Amino acid sequence: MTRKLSYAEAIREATEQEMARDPSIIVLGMGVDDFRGIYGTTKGLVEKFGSDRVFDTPLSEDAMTGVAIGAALAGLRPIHVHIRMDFLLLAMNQIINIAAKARYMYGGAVSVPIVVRSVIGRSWGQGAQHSQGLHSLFMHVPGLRVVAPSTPYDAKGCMASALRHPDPVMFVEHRMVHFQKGVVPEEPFTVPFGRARTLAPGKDVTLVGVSHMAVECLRARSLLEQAGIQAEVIDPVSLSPLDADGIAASVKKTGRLVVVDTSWTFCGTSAEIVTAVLERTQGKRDVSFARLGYAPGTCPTTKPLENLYYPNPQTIAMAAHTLVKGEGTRWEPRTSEAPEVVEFKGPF
Amino acid sequence: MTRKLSYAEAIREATEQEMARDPSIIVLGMGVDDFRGIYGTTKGLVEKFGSDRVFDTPLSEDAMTGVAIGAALAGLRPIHVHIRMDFLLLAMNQIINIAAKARYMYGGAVSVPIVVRSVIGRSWGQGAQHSQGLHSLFMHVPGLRVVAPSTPYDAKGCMASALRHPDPVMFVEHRMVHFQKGVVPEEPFTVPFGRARTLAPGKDVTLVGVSHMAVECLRARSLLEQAGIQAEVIDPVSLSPLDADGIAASVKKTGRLVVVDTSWTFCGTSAEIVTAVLERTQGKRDVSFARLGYAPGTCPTTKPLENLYYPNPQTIAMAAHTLVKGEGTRWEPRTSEAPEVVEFKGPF
Amino acid sequence: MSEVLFRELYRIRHVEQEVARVYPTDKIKSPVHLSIGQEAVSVGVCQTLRADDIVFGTYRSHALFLAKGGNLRAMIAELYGKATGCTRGKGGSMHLIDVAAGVMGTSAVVGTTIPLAVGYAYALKMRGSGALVAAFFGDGAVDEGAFHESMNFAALKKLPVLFVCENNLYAIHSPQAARQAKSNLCERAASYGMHAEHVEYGDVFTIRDRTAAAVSAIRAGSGPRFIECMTYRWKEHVGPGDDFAAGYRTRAEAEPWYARDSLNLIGARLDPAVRARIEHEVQAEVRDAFEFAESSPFPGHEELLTDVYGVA
Amino acid sequence: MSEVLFRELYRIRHVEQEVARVYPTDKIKSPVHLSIGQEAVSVGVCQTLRADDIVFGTYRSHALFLAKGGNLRAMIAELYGKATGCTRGKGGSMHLIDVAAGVMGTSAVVGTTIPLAVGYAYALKMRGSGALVAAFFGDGAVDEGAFHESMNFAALKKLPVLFVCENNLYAIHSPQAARQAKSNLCERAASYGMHAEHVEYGDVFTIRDRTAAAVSAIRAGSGPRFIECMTYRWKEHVGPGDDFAAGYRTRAEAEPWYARDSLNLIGARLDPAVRARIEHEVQAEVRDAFEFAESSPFPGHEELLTDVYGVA
Ligand SMILES: Cc1ncc(C[n+]2csc(CCOP(=O)(O)OP(=O)(O)O)c2C)c(N)n1
Ligand SMILES: Cc1ncc(C[n+]2csc(CCOP(=O)(O)OP(=O)(O)O)c2C)c(N)n1
Ligand SMILES: [Mg+2]
Ligand SMILES: [Mg+2]
Repeated sequence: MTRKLSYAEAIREATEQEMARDPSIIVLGMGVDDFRGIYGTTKGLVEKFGSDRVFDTPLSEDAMTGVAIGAALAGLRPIHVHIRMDFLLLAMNQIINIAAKARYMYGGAVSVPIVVRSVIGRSWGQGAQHSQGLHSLFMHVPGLRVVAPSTPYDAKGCMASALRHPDPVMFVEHRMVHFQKGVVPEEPFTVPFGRARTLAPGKDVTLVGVSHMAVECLRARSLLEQAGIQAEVIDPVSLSPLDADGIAASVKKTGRLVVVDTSWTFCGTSAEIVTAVLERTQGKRDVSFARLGYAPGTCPTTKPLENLYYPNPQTIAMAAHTLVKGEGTRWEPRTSEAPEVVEFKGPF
Repeated sequence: MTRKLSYAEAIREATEQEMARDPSIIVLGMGVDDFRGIYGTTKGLVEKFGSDRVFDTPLSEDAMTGVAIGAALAGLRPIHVHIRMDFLLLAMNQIINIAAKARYMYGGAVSVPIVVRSVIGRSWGQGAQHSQGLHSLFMHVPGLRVVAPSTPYDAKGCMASALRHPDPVMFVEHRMVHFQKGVVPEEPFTVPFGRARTLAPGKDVTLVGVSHMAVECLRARSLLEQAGIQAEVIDPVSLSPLDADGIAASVKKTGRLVVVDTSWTFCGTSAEIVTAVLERTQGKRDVSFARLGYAPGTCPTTKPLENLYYPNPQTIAMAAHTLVKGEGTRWEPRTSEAPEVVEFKGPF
Repeated sequence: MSEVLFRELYRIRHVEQEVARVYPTDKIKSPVHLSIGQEAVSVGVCQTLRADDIVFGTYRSHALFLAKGGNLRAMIAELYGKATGCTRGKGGSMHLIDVAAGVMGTSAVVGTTIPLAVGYAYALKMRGSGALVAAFFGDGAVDEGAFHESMNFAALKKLPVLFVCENNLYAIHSPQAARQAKSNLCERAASYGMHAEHVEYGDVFTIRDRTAAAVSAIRAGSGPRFIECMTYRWKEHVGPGDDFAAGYRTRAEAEPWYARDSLNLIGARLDPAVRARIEHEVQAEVRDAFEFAESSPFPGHEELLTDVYGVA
Repeated sequence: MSEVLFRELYRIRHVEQEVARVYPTDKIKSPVHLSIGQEAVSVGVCQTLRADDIVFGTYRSHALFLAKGGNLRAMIAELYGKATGCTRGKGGSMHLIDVAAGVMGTSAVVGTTIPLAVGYAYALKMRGSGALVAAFFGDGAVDEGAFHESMNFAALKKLPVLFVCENNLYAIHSPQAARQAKSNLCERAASYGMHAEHVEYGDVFTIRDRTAAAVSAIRAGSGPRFIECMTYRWKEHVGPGDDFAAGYRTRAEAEPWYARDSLNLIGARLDPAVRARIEHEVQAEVRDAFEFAESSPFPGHEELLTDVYGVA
């Protein structure tokens, strides 16, 4: 059980194993069958399963989402892949008006078991329209499931779960976690939705990091150790359903919460996590909290501004430090840029 | 200064006055020039300003949003009207990827002063796809302004502000507030964005109601009076920018907050308002809070379930009562359904 | 054969007239978009379909639902918001479905079911099923990008889809010319490499026969086909009334359509006794459906959040 | 005239070759989509445009930006992420703009600028300006619903728009035939009632002359027109390298395009002295632009959140 895979390989493996198990699974999306294979995540699938089950599509996000839903109504299990989450903005009508609602508005007569994969871009000048984390938009809408695992293990297990799930699943991948490596069992397994994962234990403050920010929170935790602070790092893994009870249990222990999202904070995932935790702690435990995310603006391409745009281990650690030690204390840990961000050169 | 207008009339008047003032304002959207005139809000405009400035469009929400943006880049000020907010799901790409970002991603070289009007449906079996309040989705994205006034006065003033504003403004109207009547000055005036309005004073609990829920909060306030509870009712009016300081000032006084949204609570406006308030009160004032909104599911058409789907004066008052009197206390005020909901028979 | 068509047409007409009659009582608390005047399209097309063929429609799908064999009682109960409705009272008139009859969904958002139909057809083709999918939509839906994207993909993959455009000249109150540069929808369809048919006068026999030819071709593997059926909506866009007073159209425009109404034309040619018998039978069936709806229970409060999610 | 065209073509080619040369240094930290091989389309079209005409483009718009008169220094500085860039370093290669030159925007999301162009044209027409808008997009953008909706509305309102499809046969690695039922884009355009032209071999003179005719017609009030220019991308979809090894296309496919490259053909016909002078001048200008970019400052930290909102 020490075999290591990258996150991208883990997704590929889960997809391949599930497709072998279940002939109703199909994969569609621009470029899923080309030589790049969506950063390797779909590589080899067309050779193995044929072009009926793995196919390229026109640049038609709206209709192709509808096509995936229609195929699901007919009993298939489509995985629809988007190399940038930003392009989902063309597919909102089908996802929200149809996929999310079909089961209910048709009185339980149908299921729409589609998996919509999309990749959040970052680094190397992705800019305004190639860097958005839009998971909050989907979390808001009942009928959808939203998962955003950060480890190769959870990537594989969540993909398997998604491909056995009765509801539409928004599967959110961050381009910078594709490169993460970790132990992944070879045999198929599932990771249940709605359970947060404690990535590292601690007693002084709870750091909740979404997707790539879970990786950055782990780095922040190391920095905080230098200041004698023990941070518990939690990856929600699944955003809807959200394991608010699990996160709140940690916060009841630490009394402090920092939520770090790979998106904007305003009216987003971090607001939900804060609120959901405080709903469970109010009247029981005093909690101080902070939320971090993209700077409240559009994403710049130039490196110096891009560096400021994202939370990083330093800013995360400083926010946690302030909660633990109080407003007055100044502390600025040394840190270096995340290797996956430094090394990334595309292809976009 | 006692002239009364309905909310729909107030919007029409503001539009007409601003169009007379500024020849760059145009109005487009399906049905803006027909005999119904979008519930009366655009009635008479085509006769007065001509069909170049007021025109019907194809059923092409995506491209027509782009057309509005393109016209704005050329110096016009389009008002793009949608009779249901649900249809904006077809326009997300242009609104979020272009309108929200153009100024920044073009380094300040351009402005996109469009006003996107949309109506939230309710009652009379609007159902899954004609009842969504999707303002939270737009609040999440920097570069957009989102307003959702609840009174005729604010409707007129916000529309005038929107039509003088340099940024894209999402103007959210609830079909059930179109019927509200109130005093509205005849001469043009503006209501600044980013300032919440206290609709009624109180000291025991702060009720924040979004759009139609502000009306319902006022009714809840009357019920609470029967229990000797004085509720302060706040209408945020503008959701982005949000007057978090103003709302927090009330909560610092009352120590209790109930946020009621005309949408889902999960990852939505109510989570943001709670978080923004608690960010300002933490460490200063103990606050207990609750949030209410649509039931966490898809909207049903049948009346008995639709009645359960929405917060109402009774459920709002009960939530506030629990905050004030504690968990153990049972209190169930009598209330009747909102007249605007009972009377509504369409046209949808 | 005329008897069958008459029965089908009359049944739909009568159901909708009953809906219109009941409507002012407010027992049907939901927008209804009546097909009165347009029945021949659904009936003509569905006559040529097999039981295992699939249809998708719009919010204006009472006619389609019934023509494809959807359960009448479940439909009326649905309009009444009852638990016995085809969506358990949760969807209403705009979201009719009957999986057993192959009515796989209707939607209140214009154009959204077109790609669903195409995706369903993809699955059918992949499975080698001989069935096909008919996608019904209005002239307004053609304005939407989803129409273009769906036509392209269906043609690209040679999918077994029949695109049925019910062109009633208006989208709500907007005439086609206020929305489309040209009214040449068949030419548009042909530009995707798709065989396209135009049926001018909404005659049920013509629609049936042209569809039959298209359906044979599709089953033989021709790929998708397009049929545009001109028709006319007699009632207001939504609701049970007339709307000639509104000014966006004239009664004079409607009159030729009344004159060429397939139901009346066929009815006039039928043996009066046969006609009376059919009408009588249909009326009894419809009366039963309304009584069923009236007497059915509303869904219980515990149903508010059932079927939002499936059981994982 | 050949001299002008040569200079334009060479200038763009040389700029992009310099971008490719610098790229491995990682000074340009941003995706770049090179137009090398496709310059003739932008140059041919823009030769016929007035200074007050407007263009909209895609993420692959270096050529268009320069052909329409965009500021070269500001463009290179933008690729370098500098404060002197045309978007102050905030947009990069995919979001070039030059309001003074009428380059009103480019976008990383395929198809999104087509409706912007149409809306801009609406404003121009409403104002009675004699100017027009040219909307540039690739063969991939035609797949999008926005294309259809935009064509329809432009034709409906007879707007002064020239739709320019740069058909380079691929969208990333997908050939047109993997995405479109038919390659008859002109027929598609014509179905909206729009005059449509197909230019087979990417020759700059042909493109210029056909565009000139289209532009005159549009100015005379013909409404929108469509021109499809066949062309070929020499480099990989994004980035500075070749990609024939990837297997999705062959060098043999590219070779005829190398042979018919307008830049080479015109260059070969020019007086060598003239040619050398032009090349020399352009090289100096380009060198200056890169030096300008290199020596310009990055935007300061205080710029992170400027221009998210305007001043109300
Ligand atoms: C995407 C979308 N835009 C707008 C509407 C509002 N709307 C409802 S019906 C309709 C007209 C549709 O016309 P058509 O497709 O011709 O169908 P018909 O009603 O004539 O049967 C419109 C615009 C909608 N429901 N969905
Ligand atoms: C809406 C959208 N979908 C997908 C992509 C990913 N993508 C980037 S470029 C491209 C191909 C576009 O092809 P084409 O329009 O022919 O332009 P070309 O690159 O050939 O110049 C795709 C699919 C995108 N940027 N936007
Ligand atoms: Mg119609
Ligand atoms: Mg191309």
